[in-house]
Amino acid sequence: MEIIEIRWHGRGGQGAITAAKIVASAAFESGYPGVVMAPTFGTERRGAPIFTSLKLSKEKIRDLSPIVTPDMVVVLDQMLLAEADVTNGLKSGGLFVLNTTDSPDAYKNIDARVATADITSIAVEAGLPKGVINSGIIGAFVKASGLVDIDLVAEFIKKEFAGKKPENNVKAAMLAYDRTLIGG
Amino acid sequence: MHIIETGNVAAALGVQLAKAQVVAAYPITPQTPLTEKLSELIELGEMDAEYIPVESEHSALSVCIAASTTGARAFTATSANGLLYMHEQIHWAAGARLPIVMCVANRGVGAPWTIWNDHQDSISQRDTGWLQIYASDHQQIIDSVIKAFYLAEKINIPVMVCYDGYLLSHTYMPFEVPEQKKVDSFIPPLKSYYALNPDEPANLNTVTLPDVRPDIHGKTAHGYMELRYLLHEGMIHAIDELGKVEERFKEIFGRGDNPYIECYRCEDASFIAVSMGSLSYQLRDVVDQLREEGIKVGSAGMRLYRPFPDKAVVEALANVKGVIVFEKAISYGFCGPLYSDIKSAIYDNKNRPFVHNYILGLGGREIKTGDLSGALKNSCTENMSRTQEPGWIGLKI
Amino acid sequence: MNAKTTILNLPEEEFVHPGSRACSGCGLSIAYRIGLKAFGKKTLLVVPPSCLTVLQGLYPVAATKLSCINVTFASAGAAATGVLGALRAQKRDDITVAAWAGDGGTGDIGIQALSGAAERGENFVYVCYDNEGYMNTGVQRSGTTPFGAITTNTPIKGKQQEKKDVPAIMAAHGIGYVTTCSASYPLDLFDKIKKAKEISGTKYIHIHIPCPPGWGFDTKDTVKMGRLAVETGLFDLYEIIDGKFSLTGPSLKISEGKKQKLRPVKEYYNAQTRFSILDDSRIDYVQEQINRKWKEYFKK
Amino acid sequence: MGTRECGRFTSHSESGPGDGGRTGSWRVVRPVINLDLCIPAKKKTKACFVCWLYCPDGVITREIPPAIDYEYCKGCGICAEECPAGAIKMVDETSDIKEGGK
Repeated sequence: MEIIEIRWHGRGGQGAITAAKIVASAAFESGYPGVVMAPTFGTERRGAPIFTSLKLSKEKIRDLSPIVTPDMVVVLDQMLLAEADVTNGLKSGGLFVLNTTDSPDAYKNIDARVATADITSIAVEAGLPKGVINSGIIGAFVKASGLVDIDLVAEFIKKEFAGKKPENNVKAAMLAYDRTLIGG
Repeated sequence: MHIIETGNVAAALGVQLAKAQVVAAYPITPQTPLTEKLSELIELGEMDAEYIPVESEHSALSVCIAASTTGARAFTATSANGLLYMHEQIHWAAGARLPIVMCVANRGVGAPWTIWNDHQDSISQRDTGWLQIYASDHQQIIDSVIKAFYLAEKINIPVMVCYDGYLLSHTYMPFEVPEQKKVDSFIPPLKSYYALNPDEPANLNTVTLPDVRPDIHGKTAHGYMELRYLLHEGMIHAIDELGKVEERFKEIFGRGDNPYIECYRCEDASFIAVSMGSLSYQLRDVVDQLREEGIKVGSAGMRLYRPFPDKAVVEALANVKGVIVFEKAISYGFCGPLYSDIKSAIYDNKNRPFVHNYILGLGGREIKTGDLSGALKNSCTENMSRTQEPGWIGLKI
Repeated sequence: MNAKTTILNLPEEEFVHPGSRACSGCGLSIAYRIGLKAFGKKTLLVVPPSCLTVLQGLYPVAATKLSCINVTFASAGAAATGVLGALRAQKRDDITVAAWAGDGGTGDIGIQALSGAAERGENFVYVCYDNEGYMNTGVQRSGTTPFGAITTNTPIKGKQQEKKDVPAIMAAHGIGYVTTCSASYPLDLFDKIKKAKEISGTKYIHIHIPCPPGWGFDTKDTVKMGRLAVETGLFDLYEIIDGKFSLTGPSLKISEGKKQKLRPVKEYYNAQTRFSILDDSRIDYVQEQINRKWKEYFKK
Repeated sequence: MGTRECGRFTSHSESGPGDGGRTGSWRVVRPVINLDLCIPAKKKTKACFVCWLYCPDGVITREIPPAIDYEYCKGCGICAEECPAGAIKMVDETSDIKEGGK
């Protein structure tokens, strides 16, 4: 059974779980009946590093154990690079998506395809309060991974952010989708 | 409609669909998001129920006991020490024959504190006279909650729906949310055997004597022991009732399985791994792997733990050489509780298989698929000597 | 306030059958019998274990004519909450819910559930009958047993701690109605329960209940003993309505100088064998405390 | 006949007298009302009834004259103690037996 394993790194309160959930919903809708998304088990404290595991498969997934060797890693906050071993286990040739002002070239040391976007600025441009980055990072992830269709994702963003500036969140994802830089 | 949500939300939606009227709960990890969801649904007006934010789990079940006695469909949920704090009330609810439904997001028990998953909490409530149903994924959680209300009200015995804390409670998975219309046709409105009211006065559950005694009509009323017998009889009867409930559910919702013991690749198996909860699904991956190596093994998940479906267990394990029981609970100083139950159930089999026992995953200790396949493979090796002592998987002592 | 009830207009209908298992001369029996007259038919009762459990009858015969659920010792407040929740869910608002518990079931093991219910403002009447000990299990000390009382688990030295002031704890919850009553003043009790029924939210009624075997006096003296507790100023009858304290009935009369003066506490102590080991210095000390408390009352 | 015939499966009590049996047998002394002293009996009007009010077991009627149900009266003596007219006397039960009373 082939499983695509995606690990999302963020901080408590940043919305990594919501981002992963939106991607999970869109993936389920586009032909991945096997979806398991597991947040860090335990007490989540605002600001502390957390990660969320998302497994996708064409078949039902039965193994709930955490991801050890992710195919893709998404990092919501550049500062996490100094705090957590975000690339731990990342498969050679995998995908690494990062919210940063840097270009992918700055991360040549990572043995993976690197995609970057300045989600923090994009979010503000989209009319979101500073620091709301989880919708933007989805756009970058969708662009870099090509796993799911951005318009389908936009629909799930609207649903998930109902009552919480859904249009601005969609805009952030769209802008990020357009502006994501993908390294070689 | 399929949605992707946590196991706790699946449970909450089941409670909403079943139209519980009184919900009382006290926060405890990892159950909390379930009752948070219910309070949200109730405050939004999407669920017509009374949410009672009590000051303890003991009171949570007390509220449900009194509400159920007064003719309302009552629900509560808890985990670990919260469940243990309810213990007195858990016995009481069953003894009073109240159709309460409770979800248990399974968690290890202190001391020392742990918030992570094992089954020690609900297993330790085994002998309270509640039905215990274990779910292996989110679909089973929401469906079990709906079935639980129907069954509980049919047999006047409370039902516990147990699912793994975090592994299921906090993990997002797709599942189908049944239509309200169908659930309404599945569960009729609650009709209590007797609902406390001023017009038909009754004094319920007062001191009941060791021996029988005439009632005011001159008939011989029960003694305490007769009431205990009736509860036991009701529990035994519940096994067949659950089968009927499963059939009825299948007719209306188009899905269902063996409600007692859910078997995977067991038809031709020489060995069967038995477990409860999400572990039984993880073991399916292991079974697939070992099958490729030519080991004829299957995985069986206990869906019903009390009453113990001994006939179904005997049937499922009738023709195997070995049974390997993986458990997230232990009866200290002896062995895993499921292990001793299974051994007791198959004692009269003509060709008794060997039964091995592994303890694992206590307090959330990670269960690695590799470790599972190693242990299972070992046990399936025919020359493996029988041991009474359970093996411990993942122990680093 | 409504016209005070008299013996002549107290409802005739009895809600307790004769031939209960309560002790001869039981103070609770008086309070319960009159109390149920005040609650009336449309009442659902919640009772944790206590002497009342036995009084109300053993299965399958009920000595009470009202509907009642017996609940676990620690859960009266929560169980009343559950009854209320079910009634609300069924849109029934014509029924009074009352919990009737002993002092242990109230101030000791039951205080958590009671406090939770009061904090939530559950709309019910909570009656605590205070016979100052665990009488049903054979007279052990409770939180409300007074200092110096011999009980079966303070058998030699007597209780070494003061009586817990449960009504004050309940008043601190800010509930709308807190009152104290005595089995020896059943009409006052009747009126207060009636009044409580008309107030919304949590109501707390604390009844002082003389217990012949538990306190050590003759069965004929039950009413006398409760009256003595009030007339010596040891147990005061009062109401706290929306936080405002006022003495009521005989206590009010004493404070107004309309009735006799306070009787010496010595009379009360000497009348009960449970106080047999109290020495004069302790009695003098209590008398001083009472004098001080009453000085405040007399000022008002 | 087994208890199943009672048709219940819970501890469900129904209201009836004498759960504790004929508690009149508990008495060692019995209350006897002297109608010459009893206020309502003497005045032939509804009055007093202190005995009715205080009786823990509700075995005294609020009638003229008040009647005591000796089948259930436990003989506590509160009525005699509280009667403002001193109309009730507690009489030794055995004296009744000696006199061949009921």
